[in-house]
Order: sequence, then C-alpha cells, then structure tokens
Amino acid sequence: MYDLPPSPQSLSGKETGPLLIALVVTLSALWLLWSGIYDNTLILGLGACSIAFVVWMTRRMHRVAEAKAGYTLGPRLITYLPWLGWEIVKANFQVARIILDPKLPISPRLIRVPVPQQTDLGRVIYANSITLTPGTVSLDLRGDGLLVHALTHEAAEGVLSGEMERRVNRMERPS
Amino acid sequence: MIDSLLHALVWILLVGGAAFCVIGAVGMLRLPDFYTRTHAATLPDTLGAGMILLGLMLQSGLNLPLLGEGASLRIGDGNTLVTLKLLTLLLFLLATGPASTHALVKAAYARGIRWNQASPQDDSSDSKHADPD
Amino acid sequence: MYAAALLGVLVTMVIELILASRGPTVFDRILAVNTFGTMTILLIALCGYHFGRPDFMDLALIYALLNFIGSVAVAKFSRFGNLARDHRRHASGEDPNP
Amino acid sequence: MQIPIEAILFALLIAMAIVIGRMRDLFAAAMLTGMFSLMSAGLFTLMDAVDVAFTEAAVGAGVSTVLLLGTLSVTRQQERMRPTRPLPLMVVLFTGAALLWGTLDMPAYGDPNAFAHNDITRAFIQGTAETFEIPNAVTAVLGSYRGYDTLGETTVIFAAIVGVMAALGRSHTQPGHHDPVEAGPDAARSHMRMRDKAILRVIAKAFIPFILLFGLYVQFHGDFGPGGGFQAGVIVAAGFVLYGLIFGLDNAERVAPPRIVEIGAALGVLLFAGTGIVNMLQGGMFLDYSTLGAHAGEPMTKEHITHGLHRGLLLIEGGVGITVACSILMIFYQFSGRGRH
Repeated sequence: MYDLPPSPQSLSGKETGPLLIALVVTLSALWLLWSGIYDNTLILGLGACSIAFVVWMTRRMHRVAEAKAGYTLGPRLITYLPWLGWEIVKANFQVARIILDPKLPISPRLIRVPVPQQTDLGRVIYANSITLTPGTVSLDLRGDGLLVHALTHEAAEGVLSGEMERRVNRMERPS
Repeated sequence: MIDSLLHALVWILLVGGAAFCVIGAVGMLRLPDFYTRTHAATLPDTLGAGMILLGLMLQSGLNLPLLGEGASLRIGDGNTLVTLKLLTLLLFLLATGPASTHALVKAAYARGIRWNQASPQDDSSDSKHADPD
Repeated sequence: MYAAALLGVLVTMVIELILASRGPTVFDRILAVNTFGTMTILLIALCGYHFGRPDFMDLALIYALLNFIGSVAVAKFSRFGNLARDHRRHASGEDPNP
Repeated sequence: MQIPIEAILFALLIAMAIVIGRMRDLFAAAMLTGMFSLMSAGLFTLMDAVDVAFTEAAVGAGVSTVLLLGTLSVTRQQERMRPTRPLPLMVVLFTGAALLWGTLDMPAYGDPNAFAHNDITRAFIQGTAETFEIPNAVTAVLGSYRGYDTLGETTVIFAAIVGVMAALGRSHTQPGHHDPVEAGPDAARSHMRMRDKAILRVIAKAFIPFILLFGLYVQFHGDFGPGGGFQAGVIVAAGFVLYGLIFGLDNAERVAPPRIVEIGAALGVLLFAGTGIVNMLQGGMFLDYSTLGAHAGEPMTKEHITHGLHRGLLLIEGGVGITVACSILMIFYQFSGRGRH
C-alpha cells in the first residue's frame, strides 16, 4: 500500500555492502557498550532484534529522503581529529583571553570562504569544524561557498589561510 | 607517584573545564550582539564539557575485566563501561553541538538579526539579508 | 574535587538563566537554553560520580541525544513559524532566501 | 553537599517560574519551559528518583518543546494583554492557597519518618527483590503491584491521542497522496534543496539510528537500570520526530504511515490488557504474570514464577512502549501538519 518511491539517489548495490556492515558493527558495539549484560541470552537476542529493526528503519528512511552520504573518509580521520582538537584548545584560550580582557578587544568580521569538498559529508565536517573552533561560526553553507562569522581578525585570517580546508580535503580523498 | 599525578591531572581537568564554562557564560553576558555571543557559547560546549568529561573518564579509568556482572559495576575502581559511555557522550556532544549552533545562527541570519556594532567589516560578496518577517 | 566543578557548572547555569530571561532577541534566549542543556548534562554526570551512581550516565546520554531535537525544532520554528510542513505543498515558501 | 546543590536548584526553579510567568512572548516561554524541565530532571536525579528523571528528561528535553512549538504554530505567538478580571484571579488564588495549605500535612523535606520510608514501602521493595530477582525495583513495582495503575496510565495516553485526533481531525495527508509517480520529481527536487541544509541532514542521518537504538536499549533494560516502556516510547518517537523536522512531514509520513501508527497506538494497549486476559485464561488473576511461566503438568516452583513475571513484564513494557511511541508520533503529525502560513 505504501510503496516507497524509487529515489534517484537510492543506495546502489555497490554502496550497500560496506555501509550496511559499518552500520551493523557500530550499532552492535554501542549496544554491547550500553548494555553491559553479556550472559543473558534473552537480552542479547532482543539486542539483535533491535539492531535489525533500527537497520531496517534507517534504510527505509534513507530510501525515502535521498541518502547518498558518500562515506569516503580515509584513514586520515585519525590524524585530523587530534589536529582539530589542538586547534580547538588553542582557540578556546584565545577567546577566553578576549572575554577576560577588560577592553573586550573584538573585531567581528563576515567572510566567505570556498568549500571545495566533493561530498556533503566533507562539507559538513569542514563547516562543523569551523563552528567547533571558538572564534569562528559557520553561518550559511550554500553551493560551494561558506559564510563565516569571525570574532577577531586573527580568527578570520585563520580560516582564510585554508589549512583546515586542505586537511579536510586530504581526508576526504584517501590518496 | 603515578596515582597522585593522575589525581592532580583529574583535578586540573575538572576545575579547568568548570572555569571554561563560567568564562563562556561571562562572555555571553559581556559580548555585544547575538553573533559574537555564539563564539562565547562555544567555550562551554567544547573545552568546558570536554575537559570535565575527560577528567571523569580518567577518574573511572579503563579496567578490562569487562565481561560479566555488568549491572553491578561501581564507580571509582576502574569502570570501563562508564568510561566508554562518557566517551560516546562526548562524541555526541561534539557532533551535535555545532549542528544546532549552525541551525540557530542560520535561522538568525535568515531572519535578519543585525550586528549591534556600527558596521562590522563585511568581506562577503553577498551581504543581503532576507527580509525579517 | 567534584564539588568545585559542580559549583562552576551551577554558576554557569545561573548566568544562563539570566541570559535566557534577558534576551534581547529570541535567538539569544535559544543560545542560552542550548548552553544550559550542556550544563545539565555535565551536572548529571558530575553528580553521578559524586554520589557513586553510574546509571546517571544513561540520563546524561539521553540528554545529549534529545537536546539536539529540541534545538532543531526551536531553530526551525523560529525561522519558518512551523515545524515540518509538507515540502511539496510549500516548496516555494520553504526557504526564505533561495 | 547534596542539600546545598538541591537548594540552589530549587531557588533556580522558583526564579525560572517567575521569569516564565512574566514572559509575554509565548515562544520564549515555551523554551524556558523546556529549561525548567531540564532543571527538574536534574533535581529528580539528585533526589534519587532516577526513573522519574529519565521520563522528565525524555519528555522535557525533546518532545514537549516540539509539542509546545507545534501548539504555537496553531495559535499565536504573543500573549494577549487583558485587564485582570477579579473572578478568575480569585479562583487561582484560592486554589493556590489550598494547595499550599495541603503541603503543610506533608512530611518535611528529607524526614526519615516520612511515609515513603515506612515499613510497607520497605516490605514492597524487599518482596520485589526476592520474587522478581531484577535489579531495578521501580519497573517491577510499576508492572506488578501497580499493574492496574500502569494499564490505566497507558489507556489515558491512548485516550489522549484519540482526543487530539477528535479535536484536530485526522491527519491532513491522505494515504493515496503518496503515489510514486508524483513523488518521483519531488524526490529530485528535495535533492536540490539538500545542498542548502546539508549540515542538519548529514548529522540527523547519522544520529537517528543511535536515537532509535538507545530507545530500544532503554526499553529492554528497564529491568536492570532506570528506564522502561514510557521512556523508551518517547525516545523512539523522538527519533522519528527529528526525521520529520529535518526531512519534512511528508517524508516522515511515508516512513511511518499514519495509519500504521494509529493502529500501533491501539495495539499497545491491547498487548497490555491481552497479557492480563491470557493470565486469566491460564487460571490466574488479571495481570498475574506468574502463570506465564507455568509448565503443563508441573507444580509451580519459585523459578517458574520468576520466569513468568519476567515474561509478563517484558510483554506489558512492550505494550506501553508501542502505545507511547505511536501516540507521540501521531500527536506530532497532527500538530506539525497545521502550521500557519
């Protein structure tokens, strides 16, 4: 009765395999981690049923609203995250110093930076990294431009220097 | 030796995280307009929450006799499950935080919320705002 | 130790409450409520340790997952004045600046 | 240590209540109500009512904000200023005074001789621990000693959704609306728009599975920790609500068709009550789950009884979860389909 429409972006057979396995593995790991009960077959069985239900529902949702996420993140994620973490720590201290300064030395700027990433996931990681770093907030992601509000000139220069952009790019295309 | 070092580290992380929360809140009080306040609001969401949760993770530690007796684990003597739960909690916070901030800022921008200060330098090629309704 | 961190979290909550009631725009309030949500998560996690109750972590997790929904709903409502209108029927009016 | 924190939180609650009462902007008031509920959940946690805090968190943090906003989209956003009328004011003052007077009979905060700490309560907790052999007594008490109450509560939720549907009419989207031919170009258009909202879409897509899984985890671990059918139902519904918020009501209704959700709401109550009827058919009393563990021809042992109780709890918690999830989702459909222009 409720036939799902064939979405133009529905998952093709090639992508389904690895994505599905990744989803099932993540969900199973989370269940075991949350549950902490491993000697009760009933609970484990219910866990398996839950995972099956969630996977079914997720695939249904993805088929309804187009769902090509492009999970092409390379192993560079492992080197990207610590770098991002360190950037966040540095930026935190900078913003904290500005806030605690009695003169409140801010110089807000609005800048537009290019978003050369290929996949939506890459764009989202880039935009979210900018937001996560205090001192810069991504305002609007549209087409291949990203509107960024920066608290200070230094923060704006940091984004314009494009180091983060290069790192996300490299992570996106495993080479 | 290691123990007291670890203890000191937990202390620093917890108190430092709380300090960043307070600084962020003070910043939100002091900064002049909505957009600059979002920058201050990022402090508690990133380093504030991060340091506190990291401190708690160190406190419960990783102790690997993980299987069995899951329901009756106690805190304070190496509790892997709690540590891992805190880790997922931190990851969730770091992933959803910027998304909701972005949704909020984007909504404010679309509704034409303006800068309080005279005129921030606008390097953007399109500086038109949607009409506020 | 936990008490010191708890104190900081509570102070932050008080300030956020002031911010939420002060405004001036609705977005400032939402921003304050967002941070308040994060503080509640930290409060519950810290209390879990302080009182030795690990099951508090489930509560903190639920907050982290559901707070996001509340924020999205608020942001969406403040922008469009409704929650989830049919995209097909309002395809033109859906995005104010296409 | 505990008392000062609670005192601060109580003071904050009162301050917040005053702020909300003075607020004219209903949108801001709705958000502050969410904050109020966050704080009460923190307070419940401190008072060791973890299950209550869990419900408050699940309902307050996600769903009630969404429902209040849904209501706002049907009504107006500013409170209308009216001159104070004496009669309603009197009624309110009188009721408030009566309630305050009533609290005088309640035991002092933290009183060890309070009713909640007397022998009957202790006997209940003790008995639960012995017969049920599950760590979280709250779930067992709700399902067994207070089984009729819980059935009643589930029925109330079901009645609420029936009431909402009677007041607002059935969902505006008709089933035939979604024929694939029409949906084809629409899906393509939604892809075009996708670029604009990539951030929320990608994050939501990544998170909905975890929200759903967490809901199911809460559903099935009510025996071991805080949680159970009510909380789980809210969380699962919240996952679908997030989907509807970000991908649109039409897509959400395609994933979880309103017809099936309606049936689900009734099915949950049926599952609960049906368990009781099966108990009666097996020769027990209504909602006496121990009969479910009986083996034909064998005398009932304690192990059988415990087994039956576990099965019964699983079934009725499932019923509660299904009803709650479906009801909340249905209410979300009803309200969000009626936004103003």
